[in-house]
Amino acid sequence: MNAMTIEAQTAVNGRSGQTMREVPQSGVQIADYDHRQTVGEITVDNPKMSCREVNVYYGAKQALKQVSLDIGINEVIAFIGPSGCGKSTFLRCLNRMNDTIPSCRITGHIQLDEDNIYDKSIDVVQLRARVGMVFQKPNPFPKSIYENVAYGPRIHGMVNNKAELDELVFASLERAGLIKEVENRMGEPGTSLSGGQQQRLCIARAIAVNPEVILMDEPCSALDPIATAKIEELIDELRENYTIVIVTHSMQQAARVSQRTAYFHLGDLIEVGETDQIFTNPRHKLTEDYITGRFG
Amino acid sequence: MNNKPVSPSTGSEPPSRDIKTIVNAGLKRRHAAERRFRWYGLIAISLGLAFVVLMFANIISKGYPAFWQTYIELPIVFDPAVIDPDGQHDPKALENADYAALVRTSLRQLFPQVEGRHNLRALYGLISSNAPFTLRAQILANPALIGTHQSVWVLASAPVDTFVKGNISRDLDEAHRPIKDQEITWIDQLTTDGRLKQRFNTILFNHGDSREPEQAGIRGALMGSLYTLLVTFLLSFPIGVATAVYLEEFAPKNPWTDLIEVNINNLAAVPSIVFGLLGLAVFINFFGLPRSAPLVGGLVLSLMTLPVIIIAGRAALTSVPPSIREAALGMGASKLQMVGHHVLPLAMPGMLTGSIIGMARALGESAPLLMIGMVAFIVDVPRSLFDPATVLPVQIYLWADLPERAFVERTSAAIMVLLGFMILMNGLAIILRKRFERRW
Amino acid sequence: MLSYLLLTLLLLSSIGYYLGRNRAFQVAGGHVRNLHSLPSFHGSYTALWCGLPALIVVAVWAFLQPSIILELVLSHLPPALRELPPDRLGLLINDIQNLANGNIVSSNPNPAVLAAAEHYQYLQRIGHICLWIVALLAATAGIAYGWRAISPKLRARNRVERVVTLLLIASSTVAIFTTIGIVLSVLFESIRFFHKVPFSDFLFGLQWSPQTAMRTDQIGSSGAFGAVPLFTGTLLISGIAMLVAVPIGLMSALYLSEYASPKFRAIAKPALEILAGIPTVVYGFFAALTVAPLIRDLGTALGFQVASESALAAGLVMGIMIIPFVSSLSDDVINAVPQSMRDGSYALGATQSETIKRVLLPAALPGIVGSILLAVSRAIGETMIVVMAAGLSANLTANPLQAVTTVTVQIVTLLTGDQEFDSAKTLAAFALGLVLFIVTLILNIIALHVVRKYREQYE
Amino acid sequence: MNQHKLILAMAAAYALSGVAYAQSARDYISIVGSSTVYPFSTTVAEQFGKTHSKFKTPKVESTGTGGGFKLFCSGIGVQYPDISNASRKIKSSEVETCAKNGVADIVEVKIGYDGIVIASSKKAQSIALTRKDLWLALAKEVPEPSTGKLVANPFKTWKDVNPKLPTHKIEVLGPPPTSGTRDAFVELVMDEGCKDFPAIQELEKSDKQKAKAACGAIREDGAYIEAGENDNLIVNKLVSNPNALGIFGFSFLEENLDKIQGETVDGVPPDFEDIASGKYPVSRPLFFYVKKAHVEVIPGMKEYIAEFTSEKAAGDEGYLSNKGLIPLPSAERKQVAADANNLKTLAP
Repeated sequence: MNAMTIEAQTAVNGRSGQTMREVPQSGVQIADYDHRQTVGEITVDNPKMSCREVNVYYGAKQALKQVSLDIGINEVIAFIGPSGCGKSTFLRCLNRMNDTIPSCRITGHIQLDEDNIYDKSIDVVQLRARVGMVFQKPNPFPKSIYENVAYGPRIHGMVNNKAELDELVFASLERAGLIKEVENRMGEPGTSLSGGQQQRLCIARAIAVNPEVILMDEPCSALDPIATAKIEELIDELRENYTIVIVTHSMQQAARVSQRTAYFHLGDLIEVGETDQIFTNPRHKLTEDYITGRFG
Repeated sequence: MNNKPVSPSTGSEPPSRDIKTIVNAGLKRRHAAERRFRWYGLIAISLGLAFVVLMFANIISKGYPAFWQTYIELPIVFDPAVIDPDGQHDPKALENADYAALVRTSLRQLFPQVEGRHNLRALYGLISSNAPFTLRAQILANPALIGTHQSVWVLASAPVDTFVKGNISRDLDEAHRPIKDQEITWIDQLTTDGRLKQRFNTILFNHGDSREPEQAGIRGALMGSLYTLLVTFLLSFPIGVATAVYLEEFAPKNPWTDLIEVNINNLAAVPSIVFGLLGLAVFINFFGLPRSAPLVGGLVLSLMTLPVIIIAGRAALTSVPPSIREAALGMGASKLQMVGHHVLPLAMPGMLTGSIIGMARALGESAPLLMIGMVAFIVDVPRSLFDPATVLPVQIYLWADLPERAFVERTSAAIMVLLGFMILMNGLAIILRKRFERRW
Repeated sequence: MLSYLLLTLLLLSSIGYYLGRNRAFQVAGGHVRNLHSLPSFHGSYTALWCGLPALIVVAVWAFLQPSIILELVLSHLPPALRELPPDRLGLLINDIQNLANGNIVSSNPNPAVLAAAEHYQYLQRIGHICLWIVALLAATAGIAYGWRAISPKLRARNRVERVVTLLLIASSTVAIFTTIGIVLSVLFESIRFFHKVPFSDFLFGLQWSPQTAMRTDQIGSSGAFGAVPLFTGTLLISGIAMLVAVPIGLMSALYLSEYASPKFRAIAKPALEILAGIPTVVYGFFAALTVAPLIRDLGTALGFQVASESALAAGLVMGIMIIPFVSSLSDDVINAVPQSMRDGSYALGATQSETIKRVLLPAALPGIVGSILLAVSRAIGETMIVVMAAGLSANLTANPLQAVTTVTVQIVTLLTGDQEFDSAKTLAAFALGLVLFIVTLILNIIALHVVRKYREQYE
Repeated sequence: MNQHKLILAMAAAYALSGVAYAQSARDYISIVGSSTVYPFSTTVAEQFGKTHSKFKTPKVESTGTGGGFKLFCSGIGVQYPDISNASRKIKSSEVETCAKNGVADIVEVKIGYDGIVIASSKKAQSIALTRKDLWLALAKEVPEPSTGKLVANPFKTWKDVNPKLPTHKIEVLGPPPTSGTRDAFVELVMDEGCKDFPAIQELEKSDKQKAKAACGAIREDGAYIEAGENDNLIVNKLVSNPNALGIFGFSFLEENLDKIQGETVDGVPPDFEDIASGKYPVSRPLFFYVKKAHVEVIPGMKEYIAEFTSEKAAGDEGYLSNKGLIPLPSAERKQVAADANNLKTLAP
């Protein structure tokens, strides 16, 4: 883990004069519940996205406090934490889905490659094409399976003809591991599939646009264990080509699929680190309490 | 350390296209489409609102003069020789005396130069035919006035009123306007003498219908509407709420309740005129209820309003989450207690809102009432549910059909009053909805 | 009189309520859990026993009293008067009632009538007193019965609830009776009409000219009862109305629910709904006096032949009337599409209009179609606007600049003008009413089915 | 408790319907009938109500002449109207219906005349019409100029009818057959206008009924527009359409002289004097019919009749003439008033 200095980070971001966060040294167990500074490495060598001091307010209520975190290329990072801790809120900041909530206000800095995604020059349409999202509840459109997957390519004008579109749709379904199940029923409505299939359809829909990052908001919470296993398998495969951010309630799932894990608590990013380390050797008392099941 | 963009498609597998460029290529076109679409929406809604404004402007510009009424001051001599020749102050004699003669005398005094039967008739025509009754009322209230000189403000006739308000142009050819040149000179003289004034038109609000525009009011129609709506509300609200509660909370799912449901939904969209046919056949011909009575009108309208209230009531009931019902039942409440203590109070604002909207619709309805004899000339203000009555929209329909020009502005004024009530009721419904709106 | 009695009964009922409740406490020995039902149910039970029988007595009495009193009065009349033909007798009775109620009677009533009136008054007084006594007796007896019946084991709650449920059921049948009433009031006359005019002639005939010479000395028209021109006229006007209302209404709904700021929505939505509140009479005059001449002038300026009662004017104004109907129904439907659909689309990078056009609208389509069908049935049944603006000439045309007539217009014209009972003309109005009822029925059933299916999809 | 509210409401409903039966006495006059007489009838009713404060003001419904007779002839009793207004004489068929339902004694009161005017917008140039022109323009079938055989009306413009008339399209807004105005128009214009044609005269000889039908049938191809009973609407439509002619009662012309003009018929203009003198050919008498059996029973009937036939109402200078009623000649008026006040019934 080659830690990047804060100075370098700010320099790259072209910002200066920001207050810096002190990163506690590794191996130190922090027993202080009131200690709200992020423990662990927030930075990575090869960041796909980097977020700095992100605050989110819903009206007067602050839902996310000073969160800074890097997301590396082609890694799976899991956000865990008790309900209402801000992990989904943070996730939705990453492709500006929070824009659809009128009362929501965001400060801070989130960078996707070299672009500040909250910059005026950034088009939210383009951003979301680059940062796809899969939701908690499978939400296929009330259209055929084919049309569901073809939706993204169509609106973005990614293909020139029907043959290309067919190819793309089939490829996407294949990558989502769904092709065998739906090959012969492409015209049926997406809602006719089972829950797990629907969710994989939604993933296929997301990857059809060929995004750089895929955000997954508790993608398995509405599914049974078998379907969950399939999705997890899929995530593992997708990791080769995509950066995946997954919010999950299930610590086992986080442990299974992710390389890094971030633990959120009441709007704070408490601890972030290698998944193994978080689960075997949490450095913050809150993290430890959570993963040992003392609360949450 | 490097923050260079790393294309996700460095891998061998996914189709090698850079999503950023692809999206960028179409962005301009798509945003233009977005803006266009937004404009369509804005145009649509502006059109809708423009219609509202247009209608209101049209009606108000026609109707506002009706709130003013021209009066003429006459010096009246309550000549005992004319009205009380016996000197007995006998109320009966006073009632039947010739008060019109007093008015005529007064007018002749004001315009001594006018001569000839025809011209005199025109002169008398300046004053409303109601003037003698004004004098009679004064004398009957206070017989001591007999023999005195009084200045009395009496109603001007409708053509004079219309002319004074500028609705008849002076520039027109004399043959083509209801007010002739000599009448204009009289009016001008009265105006310069300060004997002609416009006052707020109280008659419009506290008189019944009349054939003379200047004496016509909407009190009778308003009371008729009130009685009709009273019946409508008393019948349709309790029955509507009871039905909604039954269907939503108690009814078993079976063909019978399905039938009721289909029925109600269908009745909500049955043309109102069909309800008129029903009222004529059932209430008047079969039950022998009196024609033109607010009772019958109310019955017909309540049948019409009932489905609206039931549907609104059911919507309000379904919006109460099942968890509340389960909570109540879980505490050991009976179904009725569950409904009465929890569900109904929570659904009541919604039900009231629906009822008010239904009532507003009933207030503006006229087609079914045409079928049950509520299209009638009724002067007396109805005092009970059985007195013949008409309602405001029908009054508008009737006035619009009259030849007198001055009724045009009164029709519009009546429309304004009706719209006022409509807006009031709808506003109330909106406030109710806002105030008690609950998101579950 | 009656209202005082009802108030008294209500008072007694509430007394019964307290008595019953106290009694329940008593028999429970102060321990409510000994009772099967709560004391308040025992109270209600007693109150119902007090109120319901008495109410029934009052209702029956009020229903019967006038005719019984009349019979009594008539039987005391001198034979000469009693044996008048029934219609005369009716007038006489009116006279007596007028006298008894203190109304003015024009002529000098003869002594027999005066006496009868006095008798009538007397009987009425007696009747009222008896009614009071009987009703109060019934009420107190009810209280006594209910009070005595109270015991810890009494299933008061079940009984009270049963009564209330029965009342609820009774209320729900009103709708059924209304429909039966409507069907009965148009069906018989329609059947008679179809005896005179063959069903197929009516439904498929191309010529509508119902003003038959119904009196031998009157010159009527040809007396053709082919309703096709009416149907096409109705469709033409409704079609124009929908052409106005659907785009404007739908786009307004979309704008309000997807784009508008909450502030704008809070103002614009009720403002738009004002259109729905404007009485149709007002629209009628607006159409006839403002819109129709405008269209005529415009058409003439452009070199078209425009009838003064063009279908366009009526359709246009009807469309305005229906805008809020379409918009509020569509609004409901669009809002019923789950937010997750929008999220899914936005997350793929769709713009708002793309989301609306490609996800929301297809998803809401069944619901929107249903609401449009409801709006169509509204347009077909609308009366006042077309009565005032559409005219009476039954032209078989699809040209919106020509005058057409509609089903509702014909019903009003046929029924408010010259009537004669058995003439095909009057009966035709009922046949048209029946058609109108059936068509709207079918439309509504389809629409409601579609909408219900649609809603279930997201539940 | 909610149960109580429900019960209360039910009780109210019961009470309402119960009281309905108890209250069947009527203390006001009920008048139905012609929409043409309606403005006059209501004026008298109001005047009557004001002068006789002990009586209630009569209720006047505008049901059309035929509809009025239907209600009027349904029977004797409070639920049936006392007086029916008519813009034509009662038909023998209607008298029979009346008699069948026990309405035997009917008093007929003639109140005056109403001119039927053919009017156009002020903006239009006025055209001098004859009844013959009108018939040719409006009849369903007209004699073909060359052969004289009856054919479907081919005329599209006024010039087709009569070369002296302007070239614009024939467009006449008039009342539907339900209205008495239409009956009178047919009788006074159409039946007269057709007389000079040989084809009709021949028909007259062979089949009177057919001839009458040929004369009275009005074309249905759109040149004659049945504009409903709302005469104000016709006036407004004329204003917006200068080419159209409208047919309606004289009172509407008088009230709207600034907007519309009456066309001369057979050279006589439709003004007050010419209608009163009988020179204007298209005028018809107006009536009201009284149910004699009701006179003694419904309060105020006699006084109402007296008011209607009094000089101050129906006289030359009476208030009804201000409303556009053309009074009867004074001798006839006196006779009518006397007969009416004596309740002279129709001869059977």
